[in-house]
Amino acid sequence: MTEQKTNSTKTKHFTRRDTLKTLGAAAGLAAGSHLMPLSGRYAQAQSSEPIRIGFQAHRTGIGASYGRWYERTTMAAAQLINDAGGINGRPIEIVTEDDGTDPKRGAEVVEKFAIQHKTDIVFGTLFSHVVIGSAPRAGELKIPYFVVSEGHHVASGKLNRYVLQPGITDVKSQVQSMAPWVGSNLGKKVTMIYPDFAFGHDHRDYFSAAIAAQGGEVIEKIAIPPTEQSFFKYFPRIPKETEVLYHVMVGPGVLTFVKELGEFFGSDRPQIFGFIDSLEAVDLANPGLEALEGTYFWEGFPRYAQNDGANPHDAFYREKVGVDANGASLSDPKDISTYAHMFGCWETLYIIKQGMEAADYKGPADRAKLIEAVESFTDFPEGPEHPQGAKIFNGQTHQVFGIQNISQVTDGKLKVVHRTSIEDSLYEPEVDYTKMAF
Amino acid sequence: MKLRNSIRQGHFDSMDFGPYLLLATLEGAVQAAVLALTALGLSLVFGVMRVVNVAHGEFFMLGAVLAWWISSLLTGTPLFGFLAALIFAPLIVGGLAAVADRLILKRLKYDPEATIVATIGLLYIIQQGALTLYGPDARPVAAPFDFRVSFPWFGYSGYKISVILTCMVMLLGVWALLTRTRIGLIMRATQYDRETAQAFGIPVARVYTGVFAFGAMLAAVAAVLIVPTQQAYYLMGLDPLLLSFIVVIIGGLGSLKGTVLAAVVIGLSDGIITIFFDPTLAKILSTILVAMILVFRPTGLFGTATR
Amino acid sequence: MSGIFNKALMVHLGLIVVLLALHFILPAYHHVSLARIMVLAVYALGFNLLFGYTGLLSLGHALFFAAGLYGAGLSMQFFQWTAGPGFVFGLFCAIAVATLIGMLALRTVGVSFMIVTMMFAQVGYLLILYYNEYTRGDEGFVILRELRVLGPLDLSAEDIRYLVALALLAAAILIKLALVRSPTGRILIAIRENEERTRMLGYDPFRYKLMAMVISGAFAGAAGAAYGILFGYVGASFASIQYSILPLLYVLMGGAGVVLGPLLGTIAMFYLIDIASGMTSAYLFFVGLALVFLILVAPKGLLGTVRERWAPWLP
Amino acid sequence: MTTLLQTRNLSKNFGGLAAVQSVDFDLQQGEIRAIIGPNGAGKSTLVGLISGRIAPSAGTIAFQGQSITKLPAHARVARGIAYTFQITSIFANLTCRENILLPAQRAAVAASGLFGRVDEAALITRADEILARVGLGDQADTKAKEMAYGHQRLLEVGMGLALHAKLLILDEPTQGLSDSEIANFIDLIRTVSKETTILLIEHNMTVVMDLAQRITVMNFGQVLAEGTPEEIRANPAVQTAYLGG
Repeated sequence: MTEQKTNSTKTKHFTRRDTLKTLGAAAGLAAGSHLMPLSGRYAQAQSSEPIRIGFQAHRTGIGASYGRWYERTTMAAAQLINDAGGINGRPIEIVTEDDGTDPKRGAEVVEKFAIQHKTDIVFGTLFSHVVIGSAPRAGELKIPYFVVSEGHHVASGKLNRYVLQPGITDVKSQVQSMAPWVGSNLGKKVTMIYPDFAFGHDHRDYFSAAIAAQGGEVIEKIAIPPTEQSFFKYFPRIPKETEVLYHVMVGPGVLTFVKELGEFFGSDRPQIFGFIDSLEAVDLANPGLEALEGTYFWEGFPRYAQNDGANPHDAFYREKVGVDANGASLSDPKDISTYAHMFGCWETLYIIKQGMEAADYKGPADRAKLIEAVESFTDFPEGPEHPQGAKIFNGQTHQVFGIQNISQVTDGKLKVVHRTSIEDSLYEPEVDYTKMAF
Repeated sequence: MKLRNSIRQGHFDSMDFGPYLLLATLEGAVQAAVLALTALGLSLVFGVMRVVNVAHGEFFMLGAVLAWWISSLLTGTPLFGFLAALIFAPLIVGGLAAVADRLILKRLKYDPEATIVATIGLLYIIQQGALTLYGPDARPVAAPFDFRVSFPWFGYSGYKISVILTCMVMLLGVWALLTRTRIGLIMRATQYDRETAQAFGIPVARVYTGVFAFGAMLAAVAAVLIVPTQQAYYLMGLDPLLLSFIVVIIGGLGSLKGTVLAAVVIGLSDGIITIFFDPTLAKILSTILVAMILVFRPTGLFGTATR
Repeated sequence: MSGIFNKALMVHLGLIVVLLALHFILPAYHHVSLARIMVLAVYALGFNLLFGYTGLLSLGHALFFAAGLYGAGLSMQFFQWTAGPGFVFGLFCAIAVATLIGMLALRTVGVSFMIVTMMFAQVGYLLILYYNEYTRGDEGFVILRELRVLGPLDLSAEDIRYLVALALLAAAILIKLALVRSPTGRILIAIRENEERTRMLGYDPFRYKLMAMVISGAFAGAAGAAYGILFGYVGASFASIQYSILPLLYVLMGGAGVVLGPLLGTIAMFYLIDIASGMTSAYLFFVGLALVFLILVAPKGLLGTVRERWAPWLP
Repeated sequence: MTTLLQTRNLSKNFGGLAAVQSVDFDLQQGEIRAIIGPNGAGKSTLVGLISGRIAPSAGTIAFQGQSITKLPAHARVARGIAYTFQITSIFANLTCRENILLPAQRAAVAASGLFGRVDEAALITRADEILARVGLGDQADTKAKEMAYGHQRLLEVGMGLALHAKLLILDEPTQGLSDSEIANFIDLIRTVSKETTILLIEHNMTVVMDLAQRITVMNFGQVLAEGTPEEIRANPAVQTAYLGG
């Protein structure tokens, strides 16, 4: 404290050289030893209050239509957890902050959670650039960061030990697991249309490799600039010999995209296979989407209740989140959920619970123990906690793997025609986070 | 390297050059038509009031969102809902713009810099309003009619072709309004010299409010026309704003003919360059092309100085 | 040097000392936030030099920020450089890009200049996406933590980060203060006020505008490089149009043509968003309302109004 | 006497209109020259061509024996041609002193480069001297826009003086000045002319006849006559142009 006082009384007769000296001294001081008051300020007190979970939500920006449903799913799961007695006897509290679907704000929000809200962990991010922008801060502030992003960033080894994705399969395995079925049922000559985003490039690279392994070939790759509003002019690039058109779009242009696709081909079209990302939060009954009848989609979790007995926990999950059998909000049938992805929030929250219980989590001091506990998990059985299905977790890569669905548009609804096995989606680990220091 | 690979002669095997050009031209024409109408609104506001209206794209967005709202309120045929939207959405948007003019711009005495800030503020307010009241989802509006025009090589939306024609009629209408009527004369007089116009008894304040509302209405009309082929979305205003700015500058300030021509140039070049290059590279090249036109013809292709 | 000049110098030096003192007393959250604010303020300070002093409104400054960000990030990633060389290379990239864009864009004036700079920035943004295999496009990449060191200093530590950000900001403030109070700064202001008259006083406006553009771009690039190095992330969203508008908002809020205006504006904007978003999800509404209100009540920005009413000596 | 400025066949067309036609104009070092002529005679266009504000359609301009035809305006100022605007063109938001400092620092800035050091104190002293000389010594810290119109005209002249030019072009300097201010102005120009050649466009004949050593008369873009005040007064063509035109 004396240090500060000298500084402020000096102000009046300060020269430039003095400033530089002080700056230098301060820098040296800071470098040499950890400043006592500072490290004190960044530490956190333990508490017997609720376990606080920072929810990094896309309330505004391009992720907002996903963010809304991520929030609803999270709140539903949190409610259930609390109704069942919370975690380690403590209730959980979801603290939500909007990240604007922006990586800069995302990093700021992580700081806010860690320091101001003093949450125990951060959770719930979807968009990859927000995850990657926030991850370094989570690592530096040593706060566990559970993402629900389906990006390959976690398993690629680019992030750090504090980042985990235990609730949703990553894009690499999703894409890989589609190739065998696509190759043997739809065709071998594939044209891909994807956004010129890293996410689109992942689809391009992983699918190209996977379909080649099936004896197929990607004959044309059409990367659409993300600023595009209209897609029609790109369709002539689709080669005539195309047997399968593989599309994955994201963002608000998706509706235009699929409408124009239908317009372009009419009835004489190749097989069309897409990722439901192209239609998340979009009503299949929308005018112009009739042309999708008979086409196929990947779905993480089938939007329409299948009633085929394959998934006994879907109905329970649906009811708790407030979604009807068509994947729409119970209160507004035109409000379509992001059903294929949002289950990840639910399942992640339960894994956090499981991890905290295994680690006997008491407070921020046990954060490393929590991560180690989650890393030690190997599989999650299907159940109310994991309604989408059973999963295998790889503690080294911090990534989970689950079954995937292929659905066909039949009478304006998505009907599952194939379920992959978990084994279809596994690949060689690219990283071992457990060897990194905390 | 990547650049060379992407100059593609190879893929005309997918569609012959002729039909591809036809398709690119049609797409370019739709974009040009809607852009011309939107940009004209910006150009009028810019020309008469010297206001750079950064919220112009939000008026476009509001037009689209209101079109969804109005047509979803009305049951009956899509045609009925659409016509109602075509009438009422622009009126509501125009009304809002008039209020914004009276409450904000007028008090700023139309100072060019201050109005930029104020319209950025307006942009946020409108955008947030749409997000809160309308939601983050993209929503469709049914086309009033639709049929697929089957060319031998590909199918095309009949509605899109009608959009081109409708925009042309609208543009002619605005041209007649500006050159053949007393309203147009008053606007031009105000544009030419505000003080003199005032001295001649022209109610300049009311003209400004009217022009600002009219400019916003043009954007809203354009949005209502195009929204059945796209979707209404709360962040959709940015692109039309940027493109309109480019069109207005390239076309030359206050030149109706220039604005339309520039919209055609930009719409078509955007469509046609995509035949030859990777899509993103095509966007890069067309953007550089237009920027270079501005750099070496700073006053625009067809107009006089734009300060 | 007259007394007035010394008074101005004292205010700026005093502010830097206050920021240093805050390092020891600020609560942690504000400490960590202020570190980021200071980096972004350097960006805004550079923008102000071009906009507030020279009268040129660029809507493409994100390009220069991104040039610094990517120059530093990519060189560190591919050559395993540490922060020092990475920063210098980022700064060099920004200066090179600003010089090139300046030579082209300064052929235009007024709204054309706005649009041309915006379009060049759009080209930069698309190039980042196009060369995805190196940049990972929109998703961006993380700069390895072990490379984020400057000699013995670990730049990912909260205390070092703050002090490094402060050192950068202090350098930016002092350079800018020296520049705007120099005869050259007087010429920049003259160009803003009346370009034709300035030319007829024997100054080549193009040369001075280009200089302002390059220095402004260098500030933006330094901020970009520092942002990547201090916060560990490089991504395309920093090259998007929103990040070109951001420094304009900071400057307008704090006061255009006042050296410290951008810093105050950056602080005000950060806390406006931070506090408003804590209270409502409709926080953009309040940002918009604040802008409209500000321009109606204090059109010269916070410090611009202070200067007008109480402190005409403020540079 | 040496020739300071020389134009040959200097012409400027605006669209179809020939504002200046084939003007051969010589200016001797040290003289006070006035250009007169009816409105639209091309006087302002001619000095615009000389100062470089307007690019010629044809012809050449030489200053101190070197061609400056292709030089941009700011480079001509650097050579020593100063121009004061007909329509007051001062930096309205800057103080009087700053308005003078800008031209006063030109030579020093040119010598020291973009980031060189300049003796600010000496510059301020000089600026205040010039302000005193044009009679604005007590208004150094006043913002230019807050001054009376006549004082703004004087400031404009002061800016020309501060450039320390070899040739000072004054475009209607006395417009809007009161009689007493005009008298002061005439005295000022007389003293200045000891160091500088003066080229004056002026409507006020009293000023012209009082100050000018030679007068050039323009009409329809051409030089109609040139001579001493007495010769011009007696010239029948000039009388026709003024009275009959």
